[in-house]
Amino acid sequence: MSGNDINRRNFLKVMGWGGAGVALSGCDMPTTVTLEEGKETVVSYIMPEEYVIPGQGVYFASTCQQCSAGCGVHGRVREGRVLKLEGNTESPINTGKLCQMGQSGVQAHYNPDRIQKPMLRKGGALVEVTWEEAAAALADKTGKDSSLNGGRAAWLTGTVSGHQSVLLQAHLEALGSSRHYTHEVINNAVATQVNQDMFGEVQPTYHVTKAKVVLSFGADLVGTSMSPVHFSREHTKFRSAPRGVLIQVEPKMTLTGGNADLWIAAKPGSEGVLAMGIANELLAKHGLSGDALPGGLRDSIASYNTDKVVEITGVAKTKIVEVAKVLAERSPSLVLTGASTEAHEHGYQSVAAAMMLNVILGNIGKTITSSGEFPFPQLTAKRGDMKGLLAFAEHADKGEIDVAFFYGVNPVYTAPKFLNLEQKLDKIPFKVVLTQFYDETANRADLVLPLASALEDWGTHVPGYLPEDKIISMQQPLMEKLYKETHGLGDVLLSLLKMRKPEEYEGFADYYAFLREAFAAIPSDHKGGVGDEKFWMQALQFGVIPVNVAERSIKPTPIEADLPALKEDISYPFYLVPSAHLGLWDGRHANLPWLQEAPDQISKVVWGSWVEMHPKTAARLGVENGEFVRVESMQGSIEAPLYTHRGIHPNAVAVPLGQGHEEYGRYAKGRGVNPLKILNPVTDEKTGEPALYGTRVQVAKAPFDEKQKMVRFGGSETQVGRKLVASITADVFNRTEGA
Amino acid sequence: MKRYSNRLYEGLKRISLGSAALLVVFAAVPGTGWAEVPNAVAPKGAHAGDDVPQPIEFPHDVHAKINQINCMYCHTYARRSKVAGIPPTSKCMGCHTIIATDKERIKKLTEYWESNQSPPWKKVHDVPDYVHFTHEKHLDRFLFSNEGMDVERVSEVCAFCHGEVKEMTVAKKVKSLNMGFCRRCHEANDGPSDCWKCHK
Amino acid sequence: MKDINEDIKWAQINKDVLRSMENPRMGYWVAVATCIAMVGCAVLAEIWQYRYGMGYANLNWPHMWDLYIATFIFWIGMSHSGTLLSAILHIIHADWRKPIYRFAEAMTTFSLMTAGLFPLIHLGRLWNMYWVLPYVSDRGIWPNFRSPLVWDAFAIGTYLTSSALFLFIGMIPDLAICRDNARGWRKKLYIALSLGWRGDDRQWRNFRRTYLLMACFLIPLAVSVHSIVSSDFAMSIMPGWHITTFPPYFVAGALYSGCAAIITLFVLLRYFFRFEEYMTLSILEKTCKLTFAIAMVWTYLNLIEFASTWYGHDVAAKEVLLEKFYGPYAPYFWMMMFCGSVMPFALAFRKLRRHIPTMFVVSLFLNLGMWLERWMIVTPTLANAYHPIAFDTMWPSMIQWAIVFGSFGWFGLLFLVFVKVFPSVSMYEVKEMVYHRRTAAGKDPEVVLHHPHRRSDDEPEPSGGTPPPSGTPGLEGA
Amino acid sequence: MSLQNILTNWSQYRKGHEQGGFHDYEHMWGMAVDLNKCIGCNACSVACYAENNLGIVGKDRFEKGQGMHWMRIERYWDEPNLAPGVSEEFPSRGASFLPMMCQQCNAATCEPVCPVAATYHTPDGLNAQVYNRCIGSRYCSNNCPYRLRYFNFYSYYDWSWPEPLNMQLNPDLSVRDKGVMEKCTFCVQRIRVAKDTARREDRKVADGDVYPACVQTCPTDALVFGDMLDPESSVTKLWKAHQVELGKTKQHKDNEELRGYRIFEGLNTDPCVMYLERVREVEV
Repeated sequence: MSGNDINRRNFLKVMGWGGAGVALSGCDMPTTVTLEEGKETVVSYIMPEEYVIPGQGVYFASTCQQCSAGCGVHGRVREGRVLKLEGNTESPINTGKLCQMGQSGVQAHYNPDRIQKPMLRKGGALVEVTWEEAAAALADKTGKDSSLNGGRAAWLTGTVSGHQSVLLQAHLEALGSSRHYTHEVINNAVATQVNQDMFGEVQPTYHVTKAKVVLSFGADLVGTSMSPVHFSREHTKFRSAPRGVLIQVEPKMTLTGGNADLWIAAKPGSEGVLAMGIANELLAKHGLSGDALPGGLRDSIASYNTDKVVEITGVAKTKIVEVAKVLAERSPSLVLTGASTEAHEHGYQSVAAAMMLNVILGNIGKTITSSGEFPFPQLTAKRGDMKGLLAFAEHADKGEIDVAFFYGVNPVYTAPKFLNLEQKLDKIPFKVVLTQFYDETANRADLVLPLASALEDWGTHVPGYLPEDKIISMQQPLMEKLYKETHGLGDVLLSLLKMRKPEEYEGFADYYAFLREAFAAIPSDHKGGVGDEKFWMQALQFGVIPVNVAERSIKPTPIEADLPALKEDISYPFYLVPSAHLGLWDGRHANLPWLQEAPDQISKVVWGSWVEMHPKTAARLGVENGEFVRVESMQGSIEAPLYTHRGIHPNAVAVPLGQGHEEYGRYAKGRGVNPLKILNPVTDEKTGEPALYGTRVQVAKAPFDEKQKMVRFGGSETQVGRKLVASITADVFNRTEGA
Repeated sequence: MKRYSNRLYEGLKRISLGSAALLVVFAAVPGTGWAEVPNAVAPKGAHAGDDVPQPIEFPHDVHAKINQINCMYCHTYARRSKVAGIPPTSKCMGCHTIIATDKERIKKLTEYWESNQSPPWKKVHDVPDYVHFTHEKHLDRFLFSNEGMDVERVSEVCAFCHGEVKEMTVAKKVKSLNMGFCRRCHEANDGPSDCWKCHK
Repeated sequence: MKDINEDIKWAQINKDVLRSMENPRMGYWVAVATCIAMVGCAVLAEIWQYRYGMGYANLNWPHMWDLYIATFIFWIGMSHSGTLLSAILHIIHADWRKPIYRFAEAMTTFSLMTAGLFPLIHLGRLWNMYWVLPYVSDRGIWPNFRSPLVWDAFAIGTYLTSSALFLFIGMIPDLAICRDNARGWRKKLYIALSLGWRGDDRQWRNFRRTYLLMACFLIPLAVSVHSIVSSDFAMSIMPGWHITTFPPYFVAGALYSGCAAIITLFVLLRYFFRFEEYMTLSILEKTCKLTFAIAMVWTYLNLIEFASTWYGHDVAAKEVLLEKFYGPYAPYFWMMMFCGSVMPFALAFRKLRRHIPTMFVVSLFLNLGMWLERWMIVTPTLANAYHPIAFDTMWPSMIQWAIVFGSFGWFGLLFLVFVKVFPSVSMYEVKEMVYHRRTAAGKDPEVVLHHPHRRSDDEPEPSGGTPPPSGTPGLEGA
Repeated sequence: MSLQNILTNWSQYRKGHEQGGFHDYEHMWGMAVDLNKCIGCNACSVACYAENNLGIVGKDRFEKGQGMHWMRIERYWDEPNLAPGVSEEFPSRGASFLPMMCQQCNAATCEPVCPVAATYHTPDGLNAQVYNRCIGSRYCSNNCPYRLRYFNFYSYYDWSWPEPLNMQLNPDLSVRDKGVMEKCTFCVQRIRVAKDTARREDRKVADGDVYPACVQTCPTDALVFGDMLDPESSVTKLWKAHQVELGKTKQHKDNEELRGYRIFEGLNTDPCVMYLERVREVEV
């Protein structure tokens, strides 16, 4: 393996002037006054850089790796340590802002549970080895002289993009394999499929700011969407006078729902019907033209008269009428979908019905535009989904995979029980896990390669969701590696490639060298007329590389939505809502104490799992806040404390993602439950994507468990008459601030 | 506007100033360096610091006294930052690849330089972590913005808190650098008295 | 009915009192051991809290104060009884106080010594406690004279010094008696402490003047001390604390709890030291009447406070009040109301007043009520102040209970040491009282003096309305 | 704090009330929080943890109520001004989020009660907490109607930052040990840097030179920070636009529909944080 020393930048050794001294303060315990001379060591620079002044912070641009939104960050570096992350003002994704997960990037970097050395399975147990030994094992199993049939090697990754993705594809190519499975729990695979079929592209650009009304079927724009910070930025403009109206339809209140002007709880799975009903209102009562729709679709819309929709969805008629009215009156609008609509058995149709509203309302070309032709398709994000994991599991089960590499995923944690993944993994003879932390998947690996943290590594990223300004985002190390024996993804990939095709890749000393070359190879029309060196320096300085995109326009082809009736299940009366958590995300941040201690936005629970239920339902079941309930599906059961609030449909039971780790360090291990485990094997009929929200469960009271009890922030759920959060109507707001 | 002058305050101020002045008189130890920096009252008080063995016995006297090198030539961050900084090894090597290369200490330094390591210097002057002290502002007040003060004489300002380093080999703490020391000087030189100016 | 048996011989008085200071019985040592064990609990708890942080006391956001401060006020309140009995009643010439004021005064001093510990125990950084005192340092920093906690430090310091001095000065003639009857280390101690008291005219004259002066000084001091303690709360803006009537309310509460404690100790001393001759039922009855009167004042002030909160239309304060009535702390609140306002009616009945076991039990309940009162001042306000996000119900941890429990041990220990080292009944004042009663009854005071070797030129000359200087004869009497 | 500080601050406080406003301040740092923009995402709170060396207390201690969230997001279900909504089946207007940080009151109730004057008012209009002067009487917290002061109930340093997490600690401010009160400082360490920089460049601190960590990270720009003595600063303009003034217990507005208000203004704490009312469209 090549050493990935910090290139071109001579960092001060970690710690130094003013750095060592973060001992106790404000804290002169009689015994601990430590001002003796000559006890602390100070480290001086060997060769100073001009811009580094001890005692003053310097900011370096990079890209946040906490989720795949690709926000630009500025890392504050002082005395060789990165202390804090701020948003990069140059990045069009987040324009200088960061979410809580981004803020916690430093905790992923300094996490006390990071793996510091490679681990190789020897005689059944993982033992720490040197990189040489690890590399030898890799070469032995995957090198060109090994007995590996390259086509039987596979990568299972999260969303990857940029040059790491290029190298990864190159590695697969060198192996002669096409087995790249991508897996993300929080995804919008169904919606992207509908986009593809309806608009001809996977991810058009949404212009929230241009819309006067946003009707969101469960799209948690400001929370767990494709780009939380970006949509929060948009939300601000959207909500400035003249103020846009946000209508949210979902079974369980998300953060976006908490900010909605109108929050509607539709029966889980009936969102498509509601969309049809609204379409019917629009066409029938408001005289909107349905000409763009195929005749069959128009007929089926007509069949959804409002009373029928009320019956199916459980939404009050007045609300349907009002929503249709406001959509008709305020144009343009924007209709979006999220997990709670997509992840059902007939999610594809529901999404299609919702997106069809955009066609009726004439939003295409106004609030939904094409994202254009990205000039570097090889760099774009390879989106993960649940389907990828399913395929991987199936192929592993069939014994088609001999060597598997894992990066950016923790499938043993995220796989539902029905998948029986552990057993299927056992059929893969050699499993290589590239990770920073000892997680559940690493626990079953044959070789664990410790990765450098996102703040120690090089890379380029193309965000999964690109706003109008398209970019490639730069990732550069913000400090010297904490642990010598960790390596960046790019370096590991290069090493793997050198094992297969030494003649082609021997020339690259490390990933940095590869990146330099790749940048030099970028066509000059993307370089804004500057030379290679300057282009590189600019990329480092600004952290983003603007990309010119060829424009395109969208011609929608509406899809007929065929919405079957909802099935009732008497023995499992509730829908399980495995809600995503802005913070712990899909569980990958459960080892960051800041995020564990940050209360959930809606329930305000910290450090554990909980079950959300409507107070009416809870009263019917005879359970109270804080008591434990057992949520049982056909696949198994989980027990967690109950939190009741009215922001959830009485037919739904929500359990947040993120907890229930069996490994993953001191902060995550043995805490809470993982709702993914009890999912039923239900998939969306059209796309084959597992329907995360399609599981039916029953709920019963369970014995109290002191260890897993619910801890919440706040002593009151109401303002008890104090003027804390005062509210006014949009009417007044537009009048006073609309100018 | 003195309309709201507070008699009680004035009285108490007089008393406290008086007692503080008395204290200063008592605390003054004759014989410590009385630097004659214009527009400044040098802080009084002495402290018997420990001898701190350093990896290389750096002779401040040779550099600052015999060779008359300005303090800020090596402690270059003092004018720009809160910390003065230990000079980078490259700065030492700037001269010592040519000068006095046969000396034992220089050989040791060269060894460090060649092995790409910085010598593990020990901290001599330290303030508690809850204290925010900035060299920059003090130098500005007593040196750069001080009328009639010559930048060449910076060592006299340094001596306020660091003593006559010129006369030492490795530095030794000769001022107490405690709150009383700071505050007496602030009072005498009209420094700020707001707690948060110095405490963090 | 008589306060005291006027036929009791002065020598007998000395004998009885001095006897009480001798030969501790097994029971005494058991009591001492118990107290030490209680203090031990508190010390362990405090060490833990000091080492690992206040969090182990279960204090939290918003319950920054709890039992420590409540118990602090309780003990401060208790200290007022001694002043009441010795100073106020002294000035108004209520001489039935004489047999019982000594231990009441000791109680004052010791409860102050206990109370003073609590603000220190409750500090997060105990080791810096001296920062509340103004002292000259080259750091040029002073305490914040606007803070009621600084006033507390001054008030308690002054009160403790004065009351200890008052106790000591009042004891000098008795210490001289002790000196004349002691041997060994006690002799040395009493020689030192009696300050060369000979009982001559000049000494008596100066003594009386000093004593009166101190009494006059102590009365306003005592009132101001508890007013200042009440300003810890009244000066804040918290609902349920920011109440104008707090100073008189606290003073009344203080006198109340002090009187209740006097009844308790009265019964105990009377029983264990067989002081039936001095601590008579009649005195008990008078104390009870006084307690009843104060209890009614306290009740009245309580009702006034509720009414002013209720009609004052301060919503937050009203909510705190309702929370006291119905909230999680309601059982304790109603128990306090019962103990503080209903129980004292037992004192209104002569039969009950004269039944010592009943009075003992009642006094314990009154004490409990007064302790609960302090808790109910501190905690419900913190639990339900302005900001609803910080509404919280908190129960103290074992650490807090142990320290509160231990404080009773500490007080008991001090008191136990006191009763064996110092005369817990004032001999000279009882003699004075007997003298007066005899004169009033028209009997010959000479008979009880009973000192065959008295020289005629030493004889005190009772003249006019002034009471005879007494004490000197007693020296020879034992 | 010296006696001088106590007395000058006291006279300034009096002066402020007599003359309406504060004249001797160098700066008057203030904030405006737009509840129409705030989405309650918690980014500010975590940014505060990162910037200010806040201890992680863990589940048990959080349950005890010993958390250290200087910046906290409160969530309420009721919205008294729009509709009672209590009897409704669903909270159809969403939830109400409220970011609460130290309100930096000009007539701070915490200041006069501290026995050792560890909390006092700076010439920057900040309510300062001097950690190493604090003796932990906790009176200040008891007297804060906003409950924005947090106490170090334990030595968090012992276990809150296991190595190498401690390398993230910000050396610009202290790590507080047990027994010390702490609270939001408007990131005074950043203000200090901005003032030093401005001085170095021989100019005044300009609007936008300094942001507290929460303001800098707020994804929705709900938080606005600046110098209220600078008539050009965005925070001053916002306060003016919403006709909210310092030194009043009740705002008298020409236009009653303007959104600005201060929490618990009637208590005469004179906070430097203005909130702008949350907005909901009620026509749907």
